[in-house]
Amino acid sequence: MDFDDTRNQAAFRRSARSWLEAHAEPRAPGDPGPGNMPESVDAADVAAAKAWQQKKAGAGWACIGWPVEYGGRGATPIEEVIWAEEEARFRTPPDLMIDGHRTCAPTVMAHGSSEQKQRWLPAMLSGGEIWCQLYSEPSAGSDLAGLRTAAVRDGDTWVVNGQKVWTSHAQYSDWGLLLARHDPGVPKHAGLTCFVVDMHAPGVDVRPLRQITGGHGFNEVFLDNVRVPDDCRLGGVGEGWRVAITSLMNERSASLGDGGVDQVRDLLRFMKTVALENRPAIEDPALRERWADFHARARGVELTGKRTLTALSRGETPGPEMSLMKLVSGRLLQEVAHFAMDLTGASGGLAGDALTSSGVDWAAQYLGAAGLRIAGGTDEVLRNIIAERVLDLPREVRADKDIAFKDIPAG
Amino acid sequence: MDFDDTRNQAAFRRSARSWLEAHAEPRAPGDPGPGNMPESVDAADVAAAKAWQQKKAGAGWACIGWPVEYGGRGATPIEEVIWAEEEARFRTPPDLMIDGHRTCAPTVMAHGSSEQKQRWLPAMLSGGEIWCQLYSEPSAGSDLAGLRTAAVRDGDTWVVNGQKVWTSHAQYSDWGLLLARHDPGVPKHAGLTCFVVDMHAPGVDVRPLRQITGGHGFNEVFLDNVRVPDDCRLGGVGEGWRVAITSLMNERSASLGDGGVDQVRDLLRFMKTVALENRPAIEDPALRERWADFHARARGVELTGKRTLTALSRGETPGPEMSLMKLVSGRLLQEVAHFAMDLTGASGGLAGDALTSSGVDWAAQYLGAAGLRIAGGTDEVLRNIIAERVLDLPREVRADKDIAFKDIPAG
Amino acid sequence: MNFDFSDDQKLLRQAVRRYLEAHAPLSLCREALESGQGVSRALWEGAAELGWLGAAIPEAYGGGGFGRLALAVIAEELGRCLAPVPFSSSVCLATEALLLAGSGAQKERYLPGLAQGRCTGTFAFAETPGQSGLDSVRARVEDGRLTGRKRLVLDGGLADFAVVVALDSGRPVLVLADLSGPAVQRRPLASFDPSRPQAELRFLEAPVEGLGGGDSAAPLIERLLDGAAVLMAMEQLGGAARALEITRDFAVQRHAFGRPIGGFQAIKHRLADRWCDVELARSNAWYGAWALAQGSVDELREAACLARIAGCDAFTGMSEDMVEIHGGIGFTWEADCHLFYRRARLLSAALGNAAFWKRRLADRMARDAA
Amino acid sequence: MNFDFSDDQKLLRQAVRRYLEAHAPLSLCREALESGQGVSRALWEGAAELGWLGAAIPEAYGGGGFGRLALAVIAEELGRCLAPVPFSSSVCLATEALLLAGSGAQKERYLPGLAQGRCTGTFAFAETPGQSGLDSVRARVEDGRLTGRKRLVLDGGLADFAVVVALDSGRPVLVLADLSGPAVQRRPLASFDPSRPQAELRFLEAPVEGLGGGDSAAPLIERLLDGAAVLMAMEQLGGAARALEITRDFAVQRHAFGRPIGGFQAIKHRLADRWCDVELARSNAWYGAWALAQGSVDELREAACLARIAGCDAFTGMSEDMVEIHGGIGFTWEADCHLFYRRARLLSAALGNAAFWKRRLADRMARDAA
Repeated sequence: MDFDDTRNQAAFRRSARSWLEAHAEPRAPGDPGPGNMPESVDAADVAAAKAWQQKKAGAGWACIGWPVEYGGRGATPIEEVIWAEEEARFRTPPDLMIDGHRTCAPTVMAHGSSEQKQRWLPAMLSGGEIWCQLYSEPSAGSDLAGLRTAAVRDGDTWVVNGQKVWTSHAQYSDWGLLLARHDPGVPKHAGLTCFVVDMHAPGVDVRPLRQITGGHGFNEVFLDNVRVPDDCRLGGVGEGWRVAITSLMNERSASLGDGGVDQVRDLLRFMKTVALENRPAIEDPALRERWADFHARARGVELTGKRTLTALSRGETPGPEMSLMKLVSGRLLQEVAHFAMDLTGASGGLAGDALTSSGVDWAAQYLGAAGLRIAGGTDEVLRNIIAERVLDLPREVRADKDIAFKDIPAG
Repeated sequence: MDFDDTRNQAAFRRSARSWLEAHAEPRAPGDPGPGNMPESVDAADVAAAKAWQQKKAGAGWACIGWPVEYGGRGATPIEEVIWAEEEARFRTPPDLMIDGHRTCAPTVMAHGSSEQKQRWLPAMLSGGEIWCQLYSEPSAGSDLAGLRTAAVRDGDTWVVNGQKVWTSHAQYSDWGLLLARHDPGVPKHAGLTCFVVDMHAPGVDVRPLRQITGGHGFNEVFLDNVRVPDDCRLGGVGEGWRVAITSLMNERSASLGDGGVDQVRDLLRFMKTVALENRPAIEDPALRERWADFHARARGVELTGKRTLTALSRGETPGPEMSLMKLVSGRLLQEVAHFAMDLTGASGGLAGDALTSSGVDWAAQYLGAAGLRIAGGTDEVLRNIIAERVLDLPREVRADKDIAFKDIPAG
Repeated sequence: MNFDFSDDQKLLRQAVRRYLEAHAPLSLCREALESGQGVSRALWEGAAELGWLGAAIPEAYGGGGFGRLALAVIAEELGRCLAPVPFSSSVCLATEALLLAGSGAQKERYLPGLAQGRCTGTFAFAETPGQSGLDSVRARVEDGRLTGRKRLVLDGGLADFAVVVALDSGRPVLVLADLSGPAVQRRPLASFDPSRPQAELRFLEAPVEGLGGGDSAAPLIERLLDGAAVLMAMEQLGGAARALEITRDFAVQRHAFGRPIGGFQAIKHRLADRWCDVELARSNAWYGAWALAQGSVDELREAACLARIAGCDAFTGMSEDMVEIHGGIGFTWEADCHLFYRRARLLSAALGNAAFWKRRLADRMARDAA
Repeated sequence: MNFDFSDDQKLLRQAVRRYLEAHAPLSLCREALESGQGVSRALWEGAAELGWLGAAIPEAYGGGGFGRLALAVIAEELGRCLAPVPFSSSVCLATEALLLAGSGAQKERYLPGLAQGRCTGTFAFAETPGQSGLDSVRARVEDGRLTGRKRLVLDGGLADFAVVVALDSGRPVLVLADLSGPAVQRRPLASFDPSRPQAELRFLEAPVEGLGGGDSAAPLIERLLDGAAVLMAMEQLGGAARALEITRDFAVQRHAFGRPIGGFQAIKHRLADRWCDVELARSNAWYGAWALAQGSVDELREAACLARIAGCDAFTGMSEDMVEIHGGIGFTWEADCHLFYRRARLLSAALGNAAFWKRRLADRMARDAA
């Protein structure tokens, strides 16, 4: 049992770091990490992201896990993690291509024709083209397979109509991976087909979606008679669900966080500055106990991540630990932010800088945490995954299993 | 808004209290209340309970809510509550007839023939005959209608075979209200019939059931070819579920407790005697907050009870507040007992007197509370009741609805 | 035993609710939130006309003299619709302070205007983040002039006057400060719920007048906070109950996997738990309202804590679950969930949070039981 | 990155589990509990023969020298089967104390016997209910003789000697006391889990010998408790994981309403939450075992707290849910649920409860971050 790199891993880390040191500035404390998406993205951000991606691609450091034929270096999953850890030490533009690289690309690799792979993958790797994922709909969230966006065949093209939502990156994307219903007359999973949509095509309308935080990190995408050539179909007609599953599996494994350890450390610092009953909050037994409880959970999640990395470094596929990490962290971060606001007493109803001068915007975190419990699987979906896939408990009784999609009750 | 008796209620209370003062001793602090069933009951207890019931019956104070024709005085529900409050101030034997009076009797009244009512009710009221309820089975708890005890017709009698469990009072009961299956070939609710079984009949075998507390408050009842005459059938053949519902409704409304307020007060006293970090536990902020949280919940339950009493005193039927009270109190009492044990630090793994000298056996309460969360409806059953009957949320998808009982999967 | 509101109070509730259904849809709260105004002038004037603001003010001073139970009913209904009006600050705090401690002259001068909504007051206490007690007060009165900074004042940007907790020769006092003069600086603060604005007030030798309290205003301040806590608990109850109703309706209408999501036990049971919270909050808040209306200071000491603790827990938990059960939709600005999420947070912080009231409860009960 | 046990340790786990499946069914715990003996002599002898008791003892003193990770593996497996043996008291506390602080002579005298199970030791600390700190110790040593009362000693009724925390001239010391002499009175206490007996020890000028620690044994005692906490967390992990497995199997087999009850979301989701608890406990306990095995006192200071907090929470929550999910059957003496319920409670109290370790964690992290 150790937390050290193997010799190979250490060598890989050194090589990654030395390239990064030559091509980027170290990250200063307070600089947002690469996963921290800004609330709004402008053209300069997009240009910077593309430039950085191009630079990496030129040196063989882009999408290192991809096969060599598409520009990758066939790196192992643990090498990908090491690269990400090292890259996070440097000041880099926000990673606007993460959905494309982590979820669209594996799907294209698994289900695309060789023409499709050659057409799309190298351009995605080099940063030339940005991708987004057109899956969720207003009436299809946890029940993704209940989506309604229709794709109707018209000779060699498909005509797509519908509405997608919660689409990150759509406003500057070149391509969208679309899941649509080609046949409402068959059971719901059977009626789905996957397409790659040109986001610049007529009829594609991207509108920013305002969140409860006030930010616009996501979009709605309206598809109005969008024509998609049949050679942009990914996988067979009716195989959409099987294709989409590839993306979903990769999406979940992409969100390996630190479980909230940083926020809990911020909280400790904060508790030293706020007073309660005329002493620093950290000296109050009730608050100390609450803090320790947060810390133990956050560290538990972080250490569970180390077990996952261990599995990765052995070439094993990580299991449903991801669900645990998101389930526990989502609730934890909401509790932590609420607790931090409460620490300020009657001021706990303030927002932003007004609340504290600790450098942490707990109010924004409290708003954001409400979303963490939803995006990428609600608490309920995650518990179902754990119950069915880990504990092998009986699956849900499905009321919509063997009937045509159009006959499923929909409220 | 007030917490006082109306003029009529006050007069009734005075009259109850004056009779009680003439016939019983006031309860001393520490005396068990009438609802506190001893862990074991002997012949002397039974005799004392019968004598007290007979004395009340003679003076018209037994089962006061029953109609006059069976010996009651047709009192209102709020008068029954007032009587119970007053009786609880006096030292009385444990009420061994509570199941008969509160659940069996209303069932006989609602579904019995006039002969059956005359045969059983007066003898039950006067304490001459004790009743128990033969419902739950080892494989039918929350799903009571899934019971398997079989009643097979044989001319003018029925032959009963099966096993009942969690039967209070069975060891000294004269009659048992039995729910049995007369037809496994029809859907489960349709195949049930209700009977009144002579507990002294051949083939009835009562065995004490040991609980995790170590006590024997309940029994298992084995029924081996017990012959029940058809005139002891209560309600029609196949009407058993409708009959049993009457009992179940009355059983739930019988358990109107105080929500744990007494235990939380005991806890406060205890927290003054135990030290933590060299001061009484009650002065520790963490423990103060926990205590206050307990107290607010317990008082909330108690005050919800007052709202129920208000409804009762207006002649309204109390609703599913009962489920709330049991759901909240059950968990609360388990938390309180665990917390109290934890207060003693490393001694919190001791039992009984060894744990404390506070006069409260928190260890026994911690064991007992585990049962409170089960008996009379598990947490899950109670939440379902609230969700479906109060919030009118959709009923469960029922896998066992329209199929013959014998074809229902049973593991 | 009659632990319920009277028929008159129930009729009042019906009338209030009918009016609010017509004049205070949730879009009114949204407008106040988005406009940055933080208050609906029209609703406030309507409330004044209908006599809500003066419900507890004796008729002699231009009020309705309906008593505190009526006030509690109104607070709950305003809570249900997340009304963007300075009810808790002006009615439950400033008006109550005058009723409790004002001289005859002060009552005559202020109460009729408060009842008619012509003027609004507020209450200024907290100075330091975290601290809520009297011992954290530094604002001081010398020769009738107030100097100090009050960090957090509900509706402090628009109130005409404030009842301020300060020290006079080291003793806590309540004083009444006109906020329109040049010796008062107001700075609006970013409120977590912009439909309930907050401000910082700076007093620079501002002229003030004393407000009762005798030797020490400490018991008076306790009593004032206790009463306001009960009324705010009623507001929290209203908000929590409404959030539950909306979420329940959503869960019945919204389908997933061919069924209403409210048919899944995960949702059913969570809503059942939240219903329990709301009912416990209701029982505790009613008890508080009873104690407040009785004028029974002893019982109010416990009841205010109970009401406030249960109110904070119920509304916070319900608002968090409201967002989560609504799923992606609940996280959009367009959905109403965040209005409840914001209001729940604000009400849980104003007047001291649940932890503060828990400690207060334990202190009081431990002392009483001693 | 290799946050996992080694192949050797995994083989050891397999061997331990195989042996315990054959020799320590839950009925063994039940027998110990019902007989009032509280210990299975046969299992203890088996454990000694297999080298478990001396796993961390160097070969020079008759042990296996396998290190603390091996000990952690054994602790988890013993936890899984609720083994009625004095492992934590004799191996994780007394033996560890000797390893940490014993002189060469003391090691030679005691360790071989401990490794072979010929003698057992225990640890005596707590004197006053509630208090767990050094400042509550009153037992004192004068001229090599110990006087005082130790309220709660795990396996104190059968141990041959005890490592005792006492004061010598006001300074905390660790001493080693033979329990067989006439100057020691033992009184068995009613244990919440009678399969793990507890006793009160009275020392009346009992002869003792010093055990390391130099000027003050305080750091030594902290270190000893931290290590024992990690090993007990492994035991808690084992118990919680086993309770989850049993409950999961029950939920799949037990039918209600024509379906396995494990198919209802109420049960599914509760078990999913408990699985999360168990996995968090596993990660934290492993980290503790790593820190302990490393001999890294600094990292152990945090890791022991993490392990213990997560262990207490996971086992307590799982044992309570185990009873509840089993329903009526779970409340019977015949079902095994109460064995877990009792063991979870006992292990959560021994060595200081979760609240104690939470405060310790906050103290340490606040100091370290300062």
